[in-house]
Amino acid sequence: MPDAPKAALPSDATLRPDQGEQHDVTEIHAALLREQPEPHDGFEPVSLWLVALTGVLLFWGGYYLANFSGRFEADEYSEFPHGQMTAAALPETPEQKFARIGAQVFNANCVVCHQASGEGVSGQFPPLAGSDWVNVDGAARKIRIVLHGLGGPITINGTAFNNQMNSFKDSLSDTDIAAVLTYVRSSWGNKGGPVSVDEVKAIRAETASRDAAWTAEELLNIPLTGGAAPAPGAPPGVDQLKETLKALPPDQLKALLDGLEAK
Amino acid sequence: MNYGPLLFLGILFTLAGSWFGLVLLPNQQLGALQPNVNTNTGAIYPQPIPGEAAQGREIYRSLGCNYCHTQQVRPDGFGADIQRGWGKRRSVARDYIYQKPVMLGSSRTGPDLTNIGERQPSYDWHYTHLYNPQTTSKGSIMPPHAFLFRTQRIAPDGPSTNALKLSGEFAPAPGWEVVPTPEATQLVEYLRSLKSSVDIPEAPLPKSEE
Amino acid sequence: MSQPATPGVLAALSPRDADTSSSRRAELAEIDASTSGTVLLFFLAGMVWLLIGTAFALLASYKLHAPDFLSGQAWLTFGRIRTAHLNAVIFGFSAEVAVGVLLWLMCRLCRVPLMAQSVINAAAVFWNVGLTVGIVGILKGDTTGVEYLEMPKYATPILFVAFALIAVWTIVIFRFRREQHLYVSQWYLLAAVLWFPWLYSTAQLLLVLEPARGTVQAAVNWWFGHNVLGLWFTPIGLAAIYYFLPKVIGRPIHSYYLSVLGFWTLALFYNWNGFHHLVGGPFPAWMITISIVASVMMIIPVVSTAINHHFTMVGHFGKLKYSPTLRFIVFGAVSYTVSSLQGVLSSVRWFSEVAHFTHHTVAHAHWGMYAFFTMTMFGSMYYILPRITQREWPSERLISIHFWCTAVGIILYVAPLSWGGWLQGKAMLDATVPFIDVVKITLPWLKLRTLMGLLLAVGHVAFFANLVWILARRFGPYRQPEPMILAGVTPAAPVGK
Amino acid sequence: MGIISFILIGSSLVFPAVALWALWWAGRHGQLAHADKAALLPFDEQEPVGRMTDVVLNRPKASKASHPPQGGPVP
Repeated sequence: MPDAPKAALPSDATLRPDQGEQHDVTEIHAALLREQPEPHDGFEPVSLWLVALTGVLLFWGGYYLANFSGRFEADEYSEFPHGQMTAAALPETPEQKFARIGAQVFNANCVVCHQASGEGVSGQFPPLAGSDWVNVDGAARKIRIVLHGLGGPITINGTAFNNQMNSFKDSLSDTDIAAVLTYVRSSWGNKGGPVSVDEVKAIRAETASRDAAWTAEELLNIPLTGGAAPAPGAPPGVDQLKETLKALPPDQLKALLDGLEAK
Repeated sequence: MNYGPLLFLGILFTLAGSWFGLVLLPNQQLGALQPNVNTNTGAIYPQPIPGEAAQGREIYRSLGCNYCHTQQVRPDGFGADIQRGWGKRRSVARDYIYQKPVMLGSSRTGPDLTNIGERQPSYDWHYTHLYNPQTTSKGSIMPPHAFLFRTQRIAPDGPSTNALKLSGEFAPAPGWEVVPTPEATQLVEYLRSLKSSVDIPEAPLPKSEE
Repeated sequence: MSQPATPGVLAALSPRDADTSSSRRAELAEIDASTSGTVLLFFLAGMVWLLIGTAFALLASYKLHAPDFLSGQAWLTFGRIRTAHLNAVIFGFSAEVAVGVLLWLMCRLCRVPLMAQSVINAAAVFWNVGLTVGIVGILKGDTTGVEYLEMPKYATPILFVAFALIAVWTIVIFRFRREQHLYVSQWYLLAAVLWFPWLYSTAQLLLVLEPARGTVQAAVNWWFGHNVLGLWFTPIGLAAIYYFLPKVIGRPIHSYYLSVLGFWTLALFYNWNGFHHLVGGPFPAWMITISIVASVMMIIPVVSTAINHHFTMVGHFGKLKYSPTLRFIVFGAVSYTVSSLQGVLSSVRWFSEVAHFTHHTVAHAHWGMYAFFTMTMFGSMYYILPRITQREWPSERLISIHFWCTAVGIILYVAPLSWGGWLQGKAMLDATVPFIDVVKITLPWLKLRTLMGLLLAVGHVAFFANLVWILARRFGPYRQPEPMILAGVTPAAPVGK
Repeated sequence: MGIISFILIGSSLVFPAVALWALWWAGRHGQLAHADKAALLPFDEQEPVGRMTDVVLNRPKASKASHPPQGGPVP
């Protein structure tokens, strides 16, 4: 029906014989209509660049499918051919890395109770921000709390709490613990220097046989700094470790050494 | 132009393609996965969750928790799931073989729960958090689930052992206590049963660094 | 090429044209009259579900930044209200209006009156009963827990029967078509009714009735979930655009060849897309990769369709002033292009590492289901309703309110929420940002969404009022003073020479 | 590797082959002839190519009272 437009217009006019002026308009209209493209209008060819685009996409699809499909195996979960990882880690200094680990470990393990603000939950979970247990020199007690958890009544900033904190000795490494304590001691206006990895290592070794959570009472009997008896002036770490190792029963020492060797 | 049959065939064939590739093949590859037996310890993983937790799973489903909480950990290097402590390793198909329905979740309006049982084993925390998330997570947009708890008068012989430790603005009126209903208990048992830090061959736990 | 067909099994499926010449108008009027009751039933029920779904949506959206609001009852908790919203608008509003448009277009293009309307009317009743049962079940807590298939298993068989009736009847209409030539819209419509029952039955079987093992369920879930949009709503939306756009502006579609390319590449690639929702999930790499590739391939049908739609429109933008149908349809067509290309982007790994699991996905779903599909359906209803009721739209003002509220509302819903979702994803990738701070980042965008939801609700109410009004004219004592634009389709009006 | 990729590669050959065959069949049986008619299906003598339908909004006041030209205002 290519001539449909022309055929339609007269019939349109006959529809309204009473509308003289309209007639003229329709005639002008008809003139315009003749300039409408012919029905071929509906058959523009597919443009070349679309064909090219299709080709490029198909090529890319084949390439991606062939190289990032883990050979279509059921237990191949990584799309990367053999161990190749994604983006390289951002360059960061050891200090930056230590700080990042601290924040990450805190967000992953501590916020649920102690809150991102470090303020804890009144009556339930004690605050870390401004806490009189945090803002003291030496980390000996804090390291122990993180390693084995804490149970029973404890008074913090004059408020009594009675709850149970988990042990993290299996899930956090020495670096993690040192980093997270450093993070806690340097956030929310808390005071206190960094906690070193060696300190954590020493206390972990010293308390290797312990499983139960600490009580506040027990902790208060432990000197604030260092392991068993810190040598005054000596850097925490190597000397302290020696002391600790000497104090260990022989079978535990052997187990410890085996463990270190395995690493 | 009258290609009805051609159209008909084409329509069926195209869908047959993905039905074959995205339904049949996955079923072929993953539909018969068996639990893993650890060669050293003989431990079997995964195992069906115990009864009360399984009932709790039904509560989890019926309340639509899966619309805000995922249960899948993305691999190291793709997202920060592992750094956020949501799991120690990526989730793999074997983790889910006993789940009906599988509630992977598609939105993280709240945090991932794959490993919540390990991350937060405290009953107190779970109960007070469910009762009103503001008690333990100030600023949370999770709805309170007070309808899973009962506020009752404290009996003459002292408060119930399972009464919630609520304080401040959340505490009930003096002489009253808040206790969990069986649904709340089941839901908490379920949440505490969510643990994924098990070494399996296709997704080993990372060797401890340093 | 022009050889006469030899009889055969396949050839038997394509009836020859009986009549090509006279009395097309009378025939068209007869067809419109035959579909009238059934299509009205679907439209009206769909619009009621839209209002219900909108109410649920507003409540859910508000609860997301005011969690204490109405939190005392289990059935009012976010997880259930959100699900009720989704099912009411997808399977209530969208599906029912889609069926109405599908039947009307199919009958028109096949030049066959709707036969035995009572069968389809029964299907409509079944569908609404099943849906009501299903949504009450969800609010009661009987959800299956499977996204996009939440309705409990005591409701779904009713829905399936209803849909099977609709599909069979559409195929019957197609089989007895009197028009020898097939128009693009018919391809899409036929495809939609053939694809959906397959998808729905497979998903029901492997997810609800006899669940497959472990993550296979999640695989089937997203194969279904994505294809409901891609292979059921999208084809019907595109069919409507392909019909109404040329029809309203009076110009054939730009290139028929492009529509062929667009249709077949959509059919070929769209149904492989679903697993890009599982990226990073517990699936072998190939499953994700294959879906990403298919998603990127969607550029081909989307670009072809976009060229076709927008080049048809070039030079005719002045007509937007006069036609509500054209406004909504053009808005839908543009949204289809934008949301599909955004969907391609979202499927790529580096993008979805950020956007996955965030409100970005929610925004994208509303690009597709609302800005494209719902707007297209509104446009179609503006065209169809006066023709099946024989009445003009009573209020131009309500039409304008409807258009501007929904158009502005959805743009200011989707664009900011996409951005908010992106920020949320970026923050979530940085493990040093506490999760609660990630939540706080999303709050302003969630509040804006509630506001825009209100605007959309105003639009919906305006449209519903106009719909009730036009029905009151149709079934009340009102007489259309003059046939006006409908002169051509009114049987009473003189036809032709 | 093995069976899965075999099936995938196999099916990627078989499906297009069937598609090509169907296309050839359709061509042989004249089903692709007269493609140029299809684009005009939405139109007929009353609502032909070149005329706008669905003029609802912003009609000139004068023509609201009487019949406007059926094509509506000429843009």
